[in-house]
Amino acid sequence: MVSFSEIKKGLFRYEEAVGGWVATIKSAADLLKAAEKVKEAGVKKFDCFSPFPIHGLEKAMGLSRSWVPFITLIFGLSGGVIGFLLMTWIETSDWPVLHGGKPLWAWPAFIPITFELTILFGAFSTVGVTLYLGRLGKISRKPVVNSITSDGFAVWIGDSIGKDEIAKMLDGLYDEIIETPDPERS
Amino acid sequence: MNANSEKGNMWRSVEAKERQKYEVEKASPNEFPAAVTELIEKGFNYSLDRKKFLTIMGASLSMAGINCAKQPAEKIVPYVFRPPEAQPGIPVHYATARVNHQGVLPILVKAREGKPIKIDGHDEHPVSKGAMTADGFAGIWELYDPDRLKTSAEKTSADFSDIDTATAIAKAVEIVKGASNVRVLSRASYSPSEKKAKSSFLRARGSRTQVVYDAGGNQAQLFAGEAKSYGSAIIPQYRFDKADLIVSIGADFLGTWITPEVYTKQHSSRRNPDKNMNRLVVAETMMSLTGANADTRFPISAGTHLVFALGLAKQLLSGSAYANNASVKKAVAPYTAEKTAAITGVDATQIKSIAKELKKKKGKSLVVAGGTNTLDGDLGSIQVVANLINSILGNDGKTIEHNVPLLEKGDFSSPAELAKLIDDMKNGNVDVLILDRANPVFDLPAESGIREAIKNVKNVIAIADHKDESASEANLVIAASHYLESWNDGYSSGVYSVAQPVIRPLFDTQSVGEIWLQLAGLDSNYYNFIKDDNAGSYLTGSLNIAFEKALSDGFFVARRGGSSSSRKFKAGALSSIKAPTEANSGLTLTLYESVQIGDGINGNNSYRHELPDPITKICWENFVAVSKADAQSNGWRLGDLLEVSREGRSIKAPIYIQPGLKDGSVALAIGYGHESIGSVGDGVGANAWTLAGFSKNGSTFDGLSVEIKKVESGYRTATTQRHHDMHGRGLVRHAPLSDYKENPKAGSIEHDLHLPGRGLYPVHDYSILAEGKGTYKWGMAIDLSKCTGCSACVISCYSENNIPVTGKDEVWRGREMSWMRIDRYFEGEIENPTAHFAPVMCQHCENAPCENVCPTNATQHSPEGLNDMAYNRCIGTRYCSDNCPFKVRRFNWFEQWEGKIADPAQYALNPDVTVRGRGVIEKCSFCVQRINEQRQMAKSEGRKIEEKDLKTACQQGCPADAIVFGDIGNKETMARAQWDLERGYRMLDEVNVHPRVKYLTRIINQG
Amino acid sequence: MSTENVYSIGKPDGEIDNDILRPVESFPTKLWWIAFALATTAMLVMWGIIGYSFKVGLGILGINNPVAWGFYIINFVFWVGIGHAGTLISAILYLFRQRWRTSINRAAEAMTIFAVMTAALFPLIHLGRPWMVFFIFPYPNERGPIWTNFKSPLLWDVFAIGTYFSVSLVFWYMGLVPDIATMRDRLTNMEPKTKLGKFLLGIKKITVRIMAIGWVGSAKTWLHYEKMVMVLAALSTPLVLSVHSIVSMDFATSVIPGWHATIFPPYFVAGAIYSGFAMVMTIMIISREVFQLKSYITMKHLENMALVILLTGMMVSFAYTIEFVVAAYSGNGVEQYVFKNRMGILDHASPYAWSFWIMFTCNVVSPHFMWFKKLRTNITVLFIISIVVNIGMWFERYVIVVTSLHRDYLPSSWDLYIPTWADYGVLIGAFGWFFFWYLLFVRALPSIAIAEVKADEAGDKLAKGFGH
Amino acid sequence: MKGKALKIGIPIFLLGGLIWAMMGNYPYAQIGYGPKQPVEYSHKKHAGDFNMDCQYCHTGVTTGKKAGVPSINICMNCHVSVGFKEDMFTPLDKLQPLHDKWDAGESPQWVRIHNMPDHVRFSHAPHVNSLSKPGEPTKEVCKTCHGDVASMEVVEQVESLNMGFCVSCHKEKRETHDTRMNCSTCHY
Repeated sequence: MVSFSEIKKGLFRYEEAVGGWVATIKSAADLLKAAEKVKEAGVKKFDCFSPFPIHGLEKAMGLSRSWVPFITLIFGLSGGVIGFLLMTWIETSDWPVLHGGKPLWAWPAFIPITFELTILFGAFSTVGVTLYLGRLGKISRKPVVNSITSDGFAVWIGDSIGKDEIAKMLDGLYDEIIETPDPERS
Repeated sequence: MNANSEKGNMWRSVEAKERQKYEVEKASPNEFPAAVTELIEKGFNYSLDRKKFLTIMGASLSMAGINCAKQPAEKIVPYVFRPPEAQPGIPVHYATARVNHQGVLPILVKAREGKPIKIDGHDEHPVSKGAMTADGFAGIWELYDPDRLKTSAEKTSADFSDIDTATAIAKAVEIVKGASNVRVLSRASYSPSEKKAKSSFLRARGSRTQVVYDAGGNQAQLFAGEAKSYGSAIIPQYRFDKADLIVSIGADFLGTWITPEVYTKQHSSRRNPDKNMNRLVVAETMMSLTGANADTRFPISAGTHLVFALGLAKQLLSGSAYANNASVKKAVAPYTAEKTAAITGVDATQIKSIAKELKKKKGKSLVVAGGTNTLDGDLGSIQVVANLINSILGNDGKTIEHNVPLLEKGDFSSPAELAKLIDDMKNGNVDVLILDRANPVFDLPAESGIREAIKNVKNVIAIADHKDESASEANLVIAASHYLESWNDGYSSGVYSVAQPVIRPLFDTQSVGEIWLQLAGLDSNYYNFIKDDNAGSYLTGSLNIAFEKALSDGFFVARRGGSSSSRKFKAGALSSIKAPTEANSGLTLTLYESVQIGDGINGNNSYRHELPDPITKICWENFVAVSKADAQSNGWRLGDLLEVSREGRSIKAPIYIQPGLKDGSVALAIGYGHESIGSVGDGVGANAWTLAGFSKNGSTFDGLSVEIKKVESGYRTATTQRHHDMHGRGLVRHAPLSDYKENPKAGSIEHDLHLPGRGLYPVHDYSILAEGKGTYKWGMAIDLSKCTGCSACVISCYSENNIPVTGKDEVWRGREMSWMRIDRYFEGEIENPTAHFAPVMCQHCENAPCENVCPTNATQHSPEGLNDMAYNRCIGTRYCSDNCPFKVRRFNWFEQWEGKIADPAQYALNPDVTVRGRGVIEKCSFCVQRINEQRQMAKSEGRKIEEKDLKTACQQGCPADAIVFGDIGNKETMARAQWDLERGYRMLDEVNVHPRVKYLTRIINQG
Repeated sequence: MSTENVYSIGKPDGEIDNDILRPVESFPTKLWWIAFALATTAMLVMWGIIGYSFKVGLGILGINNPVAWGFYIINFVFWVGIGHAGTLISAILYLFRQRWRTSINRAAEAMTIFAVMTAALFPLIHLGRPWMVFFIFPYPNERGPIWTNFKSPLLWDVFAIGTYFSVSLVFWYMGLVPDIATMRDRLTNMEPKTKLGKFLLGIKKITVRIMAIGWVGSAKTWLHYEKMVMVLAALSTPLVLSVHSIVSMDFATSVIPGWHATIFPPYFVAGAIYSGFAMVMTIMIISREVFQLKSYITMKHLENMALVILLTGMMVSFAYTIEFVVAAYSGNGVEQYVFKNRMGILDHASPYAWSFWIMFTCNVVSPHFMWFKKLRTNITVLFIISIVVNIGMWFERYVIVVTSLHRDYLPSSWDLYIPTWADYGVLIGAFGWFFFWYLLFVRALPSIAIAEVKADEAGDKLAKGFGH
Repeated sequence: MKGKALKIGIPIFLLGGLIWAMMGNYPYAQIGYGPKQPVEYSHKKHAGDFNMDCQYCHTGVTTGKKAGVPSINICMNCHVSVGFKEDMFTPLDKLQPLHDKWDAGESPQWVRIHNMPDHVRFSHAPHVNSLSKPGEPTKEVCKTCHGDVASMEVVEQVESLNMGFCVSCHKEKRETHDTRMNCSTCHY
């Protein structure tokens, strides 16, 4: 049995990579190592960027598992229940109608629609919550490095620590460290 | 100008007995007094109203979803004086009669807002007892036929120009005055007044002026035969209800012969297996309705009806009063059982056995013969033989009542006179020829040469309702009214009927009576003429009161018939008879009358054409019926178009392979093939009179030897039923009487023994869920022993429920709209099969498959067990129709009404039934409009519906009383009684749909 | 670890982008234009016919009283079937960690979307009063309110198809987002020569930017995203099975012999996958030839699909057999008659036996060629069979709908079904409509899931990397 | 800030509008439709001030489907003697058109106000009879659908008279008045 705090922790949000430094990395393997290092260095605000999901990265970054499926479960079930109750109410009390000698509450006939509604609600809630947690929809957002969506990898460090400290931290893993413009400050 | 108007106050309904005064003239300057109430403004001009109504209908149908969207502002035009019984929305019934060349048909006309919308049988009539045929019901559309003459016409130079009828008549009078040699060619008339009016015209011009002919020949043949054999030209009353054994030789008395509706009622009254059931034996060539209903049927070769009769007579002769009569002996001598068998193709032993049966039933049997299909060129010969047989059996006076005949004073002229007239016309000896509702060019055998002859007549005056083949040859066409528009009277089987107009003439027409009065130079008030000069000789008591009564009742019984002494048979009549002495070789044709078209005088009625032929289920066509063997030997297949030719004349018609037709025999229906009768009838089928023979002894319709060749294949014949085999599914169940006597459930088949039990759901109990107290449980029982398949119910349903006609192509596609159809199946070997009929309409299944699958709730079940159909909720998925095991649901593939019906056809629509638009499903509703009307009345009077008040259209239409509808939840009702009979079964009960229609197994009396 | 290497492409990520995005970023070829023109014409013809039938009524079709459902419903079932492979590949194969799916799932999903779009067209246009279609949605209205009949399989269809379409659409789009982001960032360093080019590029840039909904490949987003894909896959799997089961219930819950069969749901699902995979194969074979994607869609992919076709083909054949066995065993004369009538083994003519035998040869016989490696690795053979199978599957629906309806319980109501020009027009037009969208898709969006391919590639490298 | 307002406001507005429309509040619902009639007949005067019973003119209301618009002779029962100017000969201007029609032997063409779609069947008799209580004037029953006509100078439609209107009443009176809820009650 999982505690709600855990679930809450599993619903962490994306934070904008503004301010601080971005270190570009050569390969996925390096990125894993880099993430490890940054985590060990105890950096609070940091994030990794890659063109594709990398297995083990969340462990390396020390992120807790995503609890999106929990939302799916809740909405899915409620969708099914709402649908079934609605049909029951309509067919039995609001306007009872005789169909081919079937009882008014012909529950087996309600099952397909109940099922479909479960799926519908589940799926849309899942997508919705993902968009929300991933803060997707902010189309003005730019990638930290342009090549990220093609073949580049990068680590963003938001904490206020010096460039060379970062260089030390990621010794040999990065090829350059760029300062990211912070709209607030500039 | 028109008698009806002043005499409007005479109109009566059987319901409203007390007398009220119409102020028709005051009501409005318009033609339709009652029509104006509560009708949209456009209605004021009759040429628009209902059509506009339909436009709005169409609109609102398509706007049903957004229910009351803005509708065009409608106007309400009330009466100036409202006659108390004319309450808007409440129908008025008028008792009247259809008097025409076929005889007198007592009818009850239902009128709404002054417009007749339905014709029904007159239940109170002593003879007809409310019996009707499809032919009778179809009359309503003839009244509203858009192609009817709207006014008279005169031929100036080449083509016609319209003139109003009054002038036309005046002109006619002028023409006749001047002319020396005036002749009248007309169809029979059974209206005393009409005859009298006419005779006062003829008197001045000698007896031979008028020639009356019979296109179909049924009646002329009977009159002639009776005259020869008993001396008086009458048509006796055949009492099929009194006979235990009926032998019919070619006479289709259940379908087309003389008065089929009456005969059907009488016959069916004896088809109850629980009470001394009668037995019907039929010998005929083409399978007729009667033959299809026979307990035993003998297919005989074309042209041998007379031989069969003689053969039968010979068998019966020994030991009878006529045994030693020389001329009788001489006549029947050649026709030994073997000889007869050789010629007719019937088994000799069968002839003997029938004779034996007849001998057992002396005085309790009835032998009828005749009909178009037996006319062999010697008018009445077969009747003479039939009469001989009846006299031998002593049926005359018992099962044949002659003291009060069905029709008397048959005014038919002899074939010789007709031939003479045609000669005179050819030689130009006729100055003026008046055609009284006669269409000789169409319905006289082409051999008579009438087509050429009529061209040599200087002046042809046609009294007609259509510009038909003959009328278009005329110089002057006088437009005659429909029988629902005109006063008339009729006399048949001792009953005097007064026919009252139910609506003023839609067009500038006059009733035939008026026209003749004027031609005779008398006062044109036909109403007075009927009342003062004629009624008196039939009515008893004070004329005024008696006439009033006759008017409100629709009839007055002048003389009562009954059994009487038998007449003396004149054996001399037999001397002239010549019958074939050996079997005919090659293909031999017999022409017959079809149930739906008859002699074709109403050939412009689309509903008649849409009604499938009861036997072959083919519509919009007549066809060449051939036997399977002939088809195979000649390499003909279904879908071929054949050319039938005789003596240089030929017609083309599609093939139909008719089971139960003797090899070498070919059959073809008359009445089709109009060239100019109207937009509907023109070019439908082929005119079979082209092939008929004509001589001064009478026309030949039977035993014509013909050549047939195939001219085209892949011809599309419209039919409503393509399969004739029941595949042993026990749909129409039947059992011999003997079996039934032992086991009342005889005929039921094994699979009802293991009916499925409950399915996923518990069985629904309607008696419990029925809302409220004043509830009913509607159900129907159909007795297949009584049902003859005559299709009267189908037409009645068409008329009641605004069912559209779709036309040949759509029927061919399988898109006919009929809410109820008559399934016809053949069983047994193809040479002589048994035919079975079953009327199938929506079965209102308690577990209706259609309801479960409709996504929009357009069809659902009423607590009373009706399968409701809400057209305006239907979106047309057609899933219900797919899932209907009976396939009784019809889909509107195209718009059937809006812009499709020509004025004034829209008046025939029943305002109580929604006119369906395009794209919705429709089906039988058990006439829910009638149920609701009764329910509303009952409710407002705080009582329950009484069974006598409520009849479905089909029940009302059934002359055989085979259909019973009612509250099967109530132990007292007739419906319940029938429903509970052990004979009953539900069609496709194994599908577990629990229909609310029960069929009673057909019991066949195999003697 | 050899299984992984079979599919590994062994190109740097940049290369992969270039290969896959080539059709999207280059100007359409003549071949494409011809195909597109054909598709569009067919589509327009279809819309013309549909418009006409809206105007005058469904009478222009061949359907009649016993056979009230014809080509329209046949096409509907056919296209829904086609629409099953996509979701199956992207969902079920995903859950089974079938790596070979990555190169084909994007195209397959797209195919699903368009197939369902095509299918969804037919229930609408086959209505007698399509303008009243809103009657089938249960919403509070001023008519009582009168609701819909929740017991009707047609209503189940509405929900099933609706859910299926929307879920697959979302699933597909979410899958596209990272790749669209790739497109977005590639466009930034693209320089148009002409003024028009500049304008068009501007538009393209904006649309792509919007569609990419600000994706920047953050690990945090990836984490949720991965979960979402997994959940959607898990939801789509039962969904895809339910959809065709429910479609089959349109027939299975009826009382008509030949429809009234409990085996229909699994039978239809198998058939759907069967036809779906055949369609995917047809399209894949074409596109790998046309867009030089041979290194991504390898022989191995096609071979796997061929095996799936063989398997499902045998399942379908089994279902056919069962149907006949049940009919024979049922002791129900009507049922038995219908199946005899299908095969044409009656004492009298059965006008639609030919359709059954076409179906039989195409669906039961043809897949068995796949047993032979020689044949199932031969492009031509695969291409022909994949098309033959779809012909067969179309006729399967023809057999079910037409032969069952045209002779049911009462011989009196038996009749023929003769399609008209309108039926054929719409049949062809439907393909036009489908390919119209598919052709647009291959020009506008990456037809292979770039990110997933990269991920798999990286997976190989990492595996090696951790080796030492 | 403004962006947010739009983001939330627009969908809410659209959704609200949709529901509002669904509940049958169409801008074109017939409520309030009261056209000008050929004769300025005042129900207020007759039914209200003179307190005549509805059935004096609408005779069919308890016996038939249609309540019936009175035939002109019913008007004339009184108006041969009342409604004239001082000179006792010339009718009041309002009544002039009535007299003209009467003399011409025609009927005025009234404009229909309460109008059902053609696929709906409504019969007055059962409704009026089952709703009217003994000793109570008919108008009490008529009010249910036609509103208080007795107080209207020009009659206008007060109820939507759409299916919902009928059904709601049939629903609540299911027990008391044995009303029926299936299609064929009104549609056939």
